Parts: sequence; structure tokens; C-alpha cells
Amino acid sequence: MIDTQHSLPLGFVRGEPIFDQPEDLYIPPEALELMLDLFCGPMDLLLYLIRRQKMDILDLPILKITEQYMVYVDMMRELKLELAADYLLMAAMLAEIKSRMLLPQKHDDDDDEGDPRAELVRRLQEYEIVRAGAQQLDEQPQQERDYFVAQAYTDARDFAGQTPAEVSLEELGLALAKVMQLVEVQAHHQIKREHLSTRERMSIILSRLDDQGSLEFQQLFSPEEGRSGVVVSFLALLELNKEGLIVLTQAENFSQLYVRKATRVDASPWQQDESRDF
Amino acid sequence: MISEQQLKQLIEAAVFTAEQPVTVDQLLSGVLANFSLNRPRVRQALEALQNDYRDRGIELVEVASGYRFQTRAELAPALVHMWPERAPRYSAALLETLALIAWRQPVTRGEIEAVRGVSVSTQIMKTLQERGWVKIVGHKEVPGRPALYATTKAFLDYFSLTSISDLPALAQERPELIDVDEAAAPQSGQAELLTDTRERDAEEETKA
Amino acid sequence: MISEQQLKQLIEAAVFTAEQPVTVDQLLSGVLANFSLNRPRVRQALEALQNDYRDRGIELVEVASGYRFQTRAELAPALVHMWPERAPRYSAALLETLALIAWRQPVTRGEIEAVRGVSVSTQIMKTLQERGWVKIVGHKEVPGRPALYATTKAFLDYFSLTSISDLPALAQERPELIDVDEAAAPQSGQAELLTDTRERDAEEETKA
Repeated sequence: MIDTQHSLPLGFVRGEPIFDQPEDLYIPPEALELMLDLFCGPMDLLLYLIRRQKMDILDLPILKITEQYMVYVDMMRELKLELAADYLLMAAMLAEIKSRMLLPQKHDDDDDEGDPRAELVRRLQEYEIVRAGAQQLDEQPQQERDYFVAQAYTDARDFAGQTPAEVSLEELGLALAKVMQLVEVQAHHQIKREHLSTRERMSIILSRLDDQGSLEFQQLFSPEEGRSGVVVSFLALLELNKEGLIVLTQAENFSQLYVRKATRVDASPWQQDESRDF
Repeated sequence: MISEQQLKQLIEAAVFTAEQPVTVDQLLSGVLANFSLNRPRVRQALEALQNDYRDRGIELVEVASGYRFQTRAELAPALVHMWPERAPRYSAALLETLALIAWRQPVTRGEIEAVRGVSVSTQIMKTLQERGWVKIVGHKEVPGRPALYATTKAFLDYFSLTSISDLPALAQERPELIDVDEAAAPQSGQAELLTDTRERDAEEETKA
Repeated sequence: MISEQQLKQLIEAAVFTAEQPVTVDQLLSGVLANFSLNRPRVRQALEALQNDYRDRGIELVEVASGYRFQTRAELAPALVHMWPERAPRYSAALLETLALIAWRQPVTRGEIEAVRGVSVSTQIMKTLQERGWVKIVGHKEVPGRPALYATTKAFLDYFSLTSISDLPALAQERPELIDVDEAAAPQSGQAELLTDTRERDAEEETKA
């Protein structure tokens, strides 16, 4: 039986020539190992055996195939190949089908459902599709093998990197809410809340003093702002003075009051006094 | 207004500098955002560009996820020589797994193993995902909630496919099934799932 | 033998697919290895290619480390729109710092750090100032004379605010404020004041 196979060309597995006469009972261990590498598992091996003998999947000669398959599995076991587990499972399945085939069959059992081979046949068909798909996939033009993507350098990305990030008012509001929460959690006694416009006005006053050096006290008030504006400015000045950020000077009592930014000289003696431990 | 030449220049520059293939819509909302142009006009310019490059070493092609410039097929042997380190080799097992996911998506690892008759190596699944060819699109509502895998547009692009049915083998129907659990999932339900996956792909593309 | 067109195609394809600029020698030992060509011939082909791309969206240029194709400089502003996702996102740390400066101004870096409980990076302060949202309005007269930071008119403009107190989070906070001026200033008066503040700010901007 095996002799008849000798003349058959062994053909190719996945485009690789198959080694001489693997149906011989003796295959050099290295050769078998190499060959098994070419198979993607028991289904692949099974399909190979079927194809090699030009058998029809739909009319699977289970006895013959099981016999041949077992030859390989036995060799694998002898060689203690790691792959054996998946192959053994298939061997068990084949053996089971074989034994069911040997049992006396009922008459109405000639449809597919009753054929113990049906499930295996379906699986083989399914696997065959996948295998063919893989082969066709391999033949497709592949990147870096059959074509390369052409790309050009651009400095436009740097340009993009320089575009400032967008921030929405909501985001800023959320950030602020978070900060306010932090402040509350940390120490709401220590940090006294000033009215916002007061803090903002403090910045504005500092900015103006930066630009203009010193200003007359009145220059920091705009009557057109109305009473509330004057109050805000006054509170801002008081706060700035308290924080030692500005200095109010006066040549003599009831004369013009000047406002200028504090310098180190203004602040340091007072600062030192405060910190000195008596 | 924009001249024909300016239009072609902008499209050309955008396609050449994009990291992924570029769609007409991406061009319209990107590099062409400041000009009021419509799709036909852009398609026309793309065709004109394809013509311009007819005899060059590279060509403008349309793949699954858009347009890209790529080298002419006949130059590959010489180019592989230039970049030997880039040449990929994919094992038969990996290609088989990939073909199976492409054909049966969305599919679980268990289902892949059932068809291939062999356990799927974690390395293969990792490689497929790292290459961006396969991604998890959901979980099957069975015990253990196994991940459902599907192929991506990047997979199609890489293998120069516009659709999985470009591979004749995978355009085939699945052989008749007798499994009980399969009966529970009707074909129509499966088709719906595939559509969803595709839509989800499209969403991701937009985000990316 | 290799035709002039084939030579140009190979060079073109190689330069377009290289990750770095390509030198004449790299071309000779790589993509052109199978043809016996000399440097002048390759240089000639490169010049011819430069000519071919003269009116295209990309150009072939020689930089220090070799030849590369790059987009025409004047297309950059339009190309930027191709990468909207590239626009930087400010970190939570930066936004919190900005919010804190807006709220507590004029404020030192140390004070910001005290509230946030973490140190504020120099980069954040630099970014905020470069963006024109924050400026130094003075120095606190304590040892080390730390800079006092405040928000600018540009900051208010960017967020379409007329005053810091327009910030949504602060609006919620207002009922809790029991400052003296709150009682003294009726709502309408306050609104008036805010407008004036803006004008004064505008004046400052002009002077600055």
C-alpha cells in the first residue's frame, strides 16, 4: 500500500519542497522536525496527507488516513516533539471516528448527519479555506516586500507644534474650581478671600506703577468708575500696602500722597523686625 | 480661489506627509479647509496626480483607508536591497491566524484554535495587534467573556486589499455547520455584527 | 544597462522610502548596486529629478546628510490643518496654575505651590508668559524678591472675559464672599466698573 505512494511527487507544502518520501517508516529526526515546522498543526498535516494521496475530502478514507497520520504521531512521540499534544488530540479524534465507522451502521444513516466523518470533513473544509486564504494573503503585494510607502519630509509639523493649545473657558473654570477646592480643603482660615476685582485691581495698579514709577494717590482712582470702583481701588491699595508691595509716601502732613512700588530697602527692615525673635 | 496647480500641490504635499493613507474628506477638512471645494473637484485633482506620476518611480494608489504614494512594484527587488533590514517575514501560522480572523471576524481565540486545530500562540496575537492589523472589537457574551477579534483597515492597506473579499478563498461561505452553539447565532445577527465592526473602524479612523 | 528613466525611478523610489536623507554613495551601494554607475551619473539624475519636481508640492533638496523630498515651504500653513490632533494640549497642572494666578493675583510662585501642594515647573511659567496670558507685575519684597504674577488683557480676551470675576467657577463662589465693597457696590455699578477696567487695560496694552 505504501509502495504505491513512492512514485507520487510529494509536491510542496507552503511553497517549500517536501523532503523525500516521508511515508517511509524511517525519517531522520531532523528532517521530521523540519517538516513539522512547515505544518501549521494537525489540520495542516491531515490536509497534506489527503492531498498527497489525491483523496477527496468529502469521501474521506478514514482508515487509510488514520493509519498514515498515526505513523507521524508515533514518530513525534518517539522524538518527544513538543508539538505532539495538538497532534495527539487529532489522533484521538481520528481513532474515535474510525471505531464508529467499524460499528454496524443503520440503514437510514447514509446522510451526512449520521456519518461520523461529517464533523471532521467540515473542519477540514473550513481549514482548507483558511489555508488558501493565508496563501492568497501571502501573495498579495506586501509593504516593505513588494512596495514601499513613499513619504516626504515636512517641517509643517513643527509649525503645528508651535500653534498654541486651545483651552476652553470651561476647562479653565474646571481648573479653577479644582484649585478653589484645594484651597478650601487646605486652609480656608489662613487664606482670606478678597473680592476678585480687588485682586485684579492690585495687579493693574502694580502694572501701572511698573510703567510709570510713582503715581499720585489720586491718579489711581477714576471717578468715572463710580463709588464701587473707588472702593475697589482703595481696597487694592490697602491690600498692596499690607502685603508690602507698595509704599505710600508723603512729604509732610496733608500734602500730596505718592504711591510707588516697594523696593528691598523699604521692606527689609520691617520684614526683619517681624521675623526677629525677641 | 485656488488654481489647479495649487490644488494638486496641496494634495500632493498632504498625501506625501501623512502617516496613514488620506481620504478625500480628510483632505477637504485638512489641507483644503480654507478653500471651498467639493469632493468631485478633489477626486479630479487626485486623478490628475495619478496621471502625473504614471511614469515615475512611485505611484498614487487608492487603498482601503485612502490614498497613498507607493513605489512601483517592479522596483521592489532593488529597493529591498536598499533596506534589507526592513524586509518582513511572517510565519505560515501567523498568516493563517490572520486569514482566519479576516474571514470569520469577529472571532474569539477559542474559535481560531478550533479551526486551526492548534493552540494560538500569544506571541502571534500580540504581533497582529501591535502591527495594528487586528484589534479587539468586543467580548463574546459567554462564560469568561472572551475577546472578539477583527481585522482593521491598516491590515487591508498593508496587504494592498480594498476588501477581504479581494481574497477569493475568504470570499467563500463557511461550510455547513452542525454545532449547537452556532445554531444559536443566526447568520443575520452575525452580518449585523460585522457592520457594527466596520462602523466602529470608521469611527476610530476619524479619531486617529 | 539602465535607461535614464529607470535610473531616475530607482533613485526617486529610494529617496522617497528612506527614513533619513540619502547620499549618492548610499544609492550606489544600495538600490543601484546591480548597475555599474558612477557618482557623476547619479548626481546628474538627481539634478534631473530636482527639475522634474520644480513645480510640484514637494521638492528634492540636498541637506547636510543627503537628499530628501520635502514639502514646499509655502504649503506649511495649509498642511498644518492635516494634523489637528497634533495641537498641544495643556496639562492640568498648567491650567490649574493659570486659574490660580487669575484668582489670587498678584501671586508668587511660592504661593501657587503652597496651594497646589506641588512645585510649579519653570516650563509652565514660561509657557504661560510666552502665551501672553501671564506677566510679572512686580516683586514681592521678601527675601529672594519672588516675582509676582498676574493675568493679562490678552488672557481675558482669549477667554472672552471682561473681568476675572466672569469666570464661571468664581460666579458660583460669589454668594460666599462677604467683602465690604460687595455691600457698597450695587450690581449695576459693578458692571459699569468692569467695563471701565477693560478700557484702562486697553490703554495699558497700547503703552506697553
